[in-house]
Amino acid sequence: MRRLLIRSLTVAVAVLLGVYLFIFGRGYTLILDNNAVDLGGTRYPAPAAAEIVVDRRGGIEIFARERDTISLKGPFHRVELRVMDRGGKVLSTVSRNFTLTGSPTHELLVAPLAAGAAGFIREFSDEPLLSAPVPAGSPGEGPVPVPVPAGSPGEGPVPAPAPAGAGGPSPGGTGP
Amino acid sequence: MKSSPPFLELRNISKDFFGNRVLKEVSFSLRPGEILGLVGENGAGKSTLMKILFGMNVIHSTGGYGGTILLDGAPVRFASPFEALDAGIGMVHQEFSLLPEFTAAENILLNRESVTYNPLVEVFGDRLKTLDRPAMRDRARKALSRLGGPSIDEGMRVAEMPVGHKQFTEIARELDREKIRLLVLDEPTAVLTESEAEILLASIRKLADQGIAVIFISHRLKEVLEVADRVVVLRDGGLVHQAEASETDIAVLAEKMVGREVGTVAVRNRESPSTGTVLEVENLWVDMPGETVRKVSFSVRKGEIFGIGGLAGQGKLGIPNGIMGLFPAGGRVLFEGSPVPLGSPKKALDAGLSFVSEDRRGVGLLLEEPLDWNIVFTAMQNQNRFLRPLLGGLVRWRDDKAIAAAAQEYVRRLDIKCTGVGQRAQELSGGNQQKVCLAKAFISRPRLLFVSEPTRGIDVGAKKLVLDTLRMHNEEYGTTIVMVSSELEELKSVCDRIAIVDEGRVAGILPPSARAGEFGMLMAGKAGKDGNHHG
Amino acid sequence: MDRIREFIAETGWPRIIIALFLLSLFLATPAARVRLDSSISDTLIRFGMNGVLVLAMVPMIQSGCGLNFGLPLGIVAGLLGGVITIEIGLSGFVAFLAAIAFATPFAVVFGWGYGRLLNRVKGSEMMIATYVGFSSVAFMCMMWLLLPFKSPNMIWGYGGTGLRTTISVEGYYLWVLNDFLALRIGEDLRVPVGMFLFFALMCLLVWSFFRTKTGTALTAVGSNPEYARASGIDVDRMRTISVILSTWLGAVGILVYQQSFGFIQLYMGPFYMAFPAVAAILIGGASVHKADIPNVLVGTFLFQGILTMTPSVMNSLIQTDMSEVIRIVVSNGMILYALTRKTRRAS
Amino acid sequence: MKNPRFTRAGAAAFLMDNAVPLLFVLISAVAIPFSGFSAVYLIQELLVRLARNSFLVLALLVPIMAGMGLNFGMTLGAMAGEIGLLFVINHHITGVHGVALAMLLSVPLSALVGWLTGIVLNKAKGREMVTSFILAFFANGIYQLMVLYGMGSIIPVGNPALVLSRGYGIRNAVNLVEIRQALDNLILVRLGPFSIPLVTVLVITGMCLFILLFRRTKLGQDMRAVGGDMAIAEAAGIDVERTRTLSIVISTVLAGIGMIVYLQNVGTLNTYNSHEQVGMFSIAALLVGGASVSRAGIANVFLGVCLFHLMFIISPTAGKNLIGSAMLGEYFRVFISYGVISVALVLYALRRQRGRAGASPGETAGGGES
Repeated sequence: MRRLLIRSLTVAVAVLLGVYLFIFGRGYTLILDNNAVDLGGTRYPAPAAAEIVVDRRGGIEIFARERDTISLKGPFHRVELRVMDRGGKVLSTVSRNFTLTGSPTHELLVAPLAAGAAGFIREFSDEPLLSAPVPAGSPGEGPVPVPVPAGSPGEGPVPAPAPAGAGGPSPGGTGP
Repeated sequence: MKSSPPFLELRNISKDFFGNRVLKEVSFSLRPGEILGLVGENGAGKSTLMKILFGMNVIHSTGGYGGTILLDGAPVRFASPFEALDAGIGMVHQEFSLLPEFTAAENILLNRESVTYNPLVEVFGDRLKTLDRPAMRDRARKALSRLGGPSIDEGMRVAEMPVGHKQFTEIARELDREKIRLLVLDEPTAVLTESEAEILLASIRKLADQGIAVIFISHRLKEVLEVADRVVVLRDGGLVHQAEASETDIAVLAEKMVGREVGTVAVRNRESPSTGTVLEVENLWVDMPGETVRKVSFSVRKGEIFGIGGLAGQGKLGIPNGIMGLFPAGGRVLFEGSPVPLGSPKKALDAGLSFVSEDRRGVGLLLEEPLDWNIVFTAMQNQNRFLRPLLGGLVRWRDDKAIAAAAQEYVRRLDIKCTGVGQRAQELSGGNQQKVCLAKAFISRPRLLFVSEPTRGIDVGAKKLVLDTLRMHNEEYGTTIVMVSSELEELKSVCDRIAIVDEGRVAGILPPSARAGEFGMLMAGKAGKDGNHHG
Repeated sequence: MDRIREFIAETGWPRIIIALFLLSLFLATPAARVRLDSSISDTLIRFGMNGVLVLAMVPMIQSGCGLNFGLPLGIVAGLLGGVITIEIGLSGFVAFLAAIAFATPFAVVFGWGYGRLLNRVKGSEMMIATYVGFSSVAFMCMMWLLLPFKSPNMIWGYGGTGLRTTISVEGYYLWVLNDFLALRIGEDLRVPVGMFLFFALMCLLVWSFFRTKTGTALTAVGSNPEYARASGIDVDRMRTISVILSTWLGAVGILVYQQSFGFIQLYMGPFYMAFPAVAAILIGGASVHKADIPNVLVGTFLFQGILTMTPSVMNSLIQTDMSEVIRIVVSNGMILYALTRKTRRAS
Repeated sequence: MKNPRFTRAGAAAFLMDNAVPLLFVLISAVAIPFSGFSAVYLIQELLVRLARNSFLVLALLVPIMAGMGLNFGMTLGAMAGEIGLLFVINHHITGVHGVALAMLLSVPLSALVGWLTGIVLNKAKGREMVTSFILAFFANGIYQLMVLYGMGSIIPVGNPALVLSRGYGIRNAVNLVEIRQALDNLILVRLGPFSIPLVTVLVITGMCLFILLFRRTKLGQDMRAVGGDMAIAEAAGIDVERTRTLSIVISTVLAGIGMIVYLQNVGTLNTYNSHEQVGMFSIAALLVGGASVSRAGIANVFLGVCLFHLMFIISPTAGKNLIGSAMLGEYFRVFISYGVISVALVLYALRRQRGRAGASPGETAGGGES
């Protein structure tokens, strides 16, 4: 009985750990957008320049009509926005907490944030602008994998040609 | 303690395998600390009795047994050997069941290791408990010292041990159980030297003094009388003799062990042919596992049927297997005056010898091939018969017609029951398979034929047919036959002379008319006789 | 009902399923708008070109050496025969025969050594055979680079050393068997009669070998080595003979394959070639220790049939080319089934 | 019992038992000067390889203990690990969280396939190796069916970076940039010219400790007994089949985790052949370390990984500098990988044969005189 309890507890802990990792390990791309936006009928103008600090990690300077991206991990974050003029003089500072869930890509709208309005975070779904954060140099995609018999462990091309049967005039069926 | 009442009682134990009665109303009892010598030929029912006592699966799967076993007055019926073990009954088998790579301690405590708790157990179960090696060594040491005997290092790997130590380790394994009250020892001295055997017997006495009852199974009657308090003799599944060891002697036991009531056995009675020696065997040794031949010499006369008997495991089967080149062998074998090279079946066959193996299914037959193949194969391969030339003799093909015809001939002569010569050998009954083996030997027209256990595992009617066939072949064609069998009556009914093999040597050669007691004495182990009766 | 059950028990579920699958593929050709005649034609050609390779399984299985996973060794011998022929520059039917002739000594020597090795590792033949095959292919990879071949049709053009990975046999022995007496029925149905004749000849050769004294002894060795030994047979010698024969058939098999395929594939080409052949004979009803010519014919037809039909039919039915995966699952599943089946001769 | 030629016989036995590692040391000693690599480079490379591969090789030890030989079925565990990684990549779980989650997910999956493998292998006693070898191929087919056809069509895949352009099926090569070396770089210790991935090293050390402790458990002892003689173990009341299955389950689970350790270091997942290569190279490495099919220890693992990968690093350049062909070096190492497994298998089979032959006849005859 005790053992059953401990076992169930272990499974529960494993599941909870999984959930924790799933939520707090999740990576998000946050697009910092310093454009004027209409939000709930109000138009927020873009500040001339701003410095954004997310989770106390280095500041990013962003001018009006500019965009930038940063990578974040987990759902809970804090943003500090220093609104500046063209000369770089800090006019005001805003700090806000925000939460990320759902889509892996979100937008942080600088204009409403500078104005202290809510709703400065929204899911990003503008396909044409940024299709997906494709990692640089995503390797090619052959439609059908060619089973390669042997090669170096995990790096370098395999010296050998693919086994017979891949694309020959009359494949002999020679794979395993 | 020996005056205390019996704790184990076997009442009217009976057992039959498929209508074949192997145990008939056997009853005896055992007191704590008593040593019971259990004596009997192969097939007398000793091992079946022990299997019943241990609740082995073979017994249950063949319809259980009759009678009752009472333990402390209450009837018990063990469903598995593990229940018997739990009840305090332990058994040491003839073959070692030790893991060579394990130490003595690890073997003694196999699957009963001392363990200590660790937290992983809560998640992964008891098997994740840590072994408590010091405690294991202690327990092993205690079990070994309980037995007395040589001092065995419990940390030594079994592979490095001399054979005697292995036997002690094996027994100590049973002694580790706290509850052990009965120990069954099956031929425990078979692998030991004489001095080692002495020590073991002393240890057994020591165990008995601690209140552990022992059933001591051995064919060495002298040892049995030396160590046992009481002796029980089984013959043909029945208890034929029970006596205090002090009130009986070897001769009586030997007589009881092999003796048959007069009149049941038709002894062969004819003038032994004396036309000179055809086979001479000198100092033969054969390394056949379980049937080691140590040093055997005998000679066979032309035209006779020479019998070789003895208990299982004593080496009688090794003799034909060694001469026919199936197992490593040495010594000198002369056939018709010229030496037969050992170690090559081909050369033995070419010399005119032939062999019907005791291992019918393993060596004797091509189970998955048709009958006719089985019969002619040896002759075809060694005598180039049943072949027909093709392409002007460039290739020789099997002559399927001639093969079928020859096989048909033997099917008729030996009365082999089959659907046709194309039938697969595995589909035949045991008796008919044996006849196929005989046909295979006959067809190559041997001048000397070894027949090993020709009636093993076949029913009574077929037995007679097989023996008649052998006798007929001997008389009609003058083929010399050497017949090896565990069944003494069978040998007596067919042979002109019978050699008894014991512990890898010929203990003596007797005429078939000799008294049962004389045969018994020859089988009764080294100590049972005064000297070799070389023939 | 009992007879059906008996039939199923005798044939084995996997083979029935595979046969039904193939049948349904043929039946589905109209629905898939695949031409039946060209499908049959393809199946026949592939049946012919792979048949001898599958036949190479028979001697070793029959002598108890198990499934010949070491087939690549024979193939390597065949490849040597092929490249030597091209190096010399023979062409036509003569070239094909010459290739076999050149391959033979290699096959015999390789087979002899391989047989000797297998005799010393009885009981673990299959695993070791697999790795002997792999190692020999890997070793030959180095040899193809180092051997002093000169023919410009075979070596890397631009200053490279060694032989190319694929060498065309066009102008040497391309289609010498396929075109011999080839039968044209209608537009797309071609029957490579010459190749079938050659395959039949090989089958006949093996069949008659098993009728000789030696062949009989070999079968007995596979059926029960102890029986054979007690009958005066030199078991190891018989096993070695069977391995040599299997290796030689492997060499001939790859040459038949090449003359139809059109290319010699060197380097890692032969690496996995044993597996389809093993799978084919098992599908044909052979077990790990019993095989005969009908097993070869049925198995090759069923297996090659599936390999031919799945890409075309399945592709047009579900717009997905799953042939590769089906091939892997079917062939390895079949081998797995054979390995895990309880053998009667439990040792 | 004293052998007068004990020392010479002992030396010969030592040479025989360690022939493979000694041969590798020799090859490397000859080839290193020709490769032209500096010692610092080679050592750093070896450190990387050790961190990358050791865990996988360790996964092979448990079935060897249980007498089941080289577990070619570890490929199945590697596939489970890959599926864990695909899940993590699909959901953008990054960094060490991602690595941990992939491991966590791989465990039930590999336990399941390991259990199935155990059942299959129990049906093929005596030929576990060839069966697990074929099983790995078979499982690869099932894996392809699932990953190449099932994912993106039946199993939803949200991350477009994973999916082939045709709309379903996972790409041949998946970039693991989001978790790349997350474990290695968690704490990177610099030691002179070398950098050491401390966390990975700790994970591997923990694994070694586990193996050592496991050997001392009841289950470990049972596995040794089953590996020694199944019949004796059965007679002693050990559940042989269950014990064998458990050994495969443990091996498969470890292989799954090991695959993740491996891939987070490599940084790219070759969806359809990473696992196959990994099985082959792990087994070869273990054997190069002097292990046999029936006996292997932790020392064999590390020695093997070092020697085998040393040869892998140097052979192409050495081949190029020696004969002018890098290809030759590449083929040489492929040949060596297969060759070493062949040799180990042959040696094992020979030993098994000798064991079966039993006592020599001379001994028996001598025994007869006593």
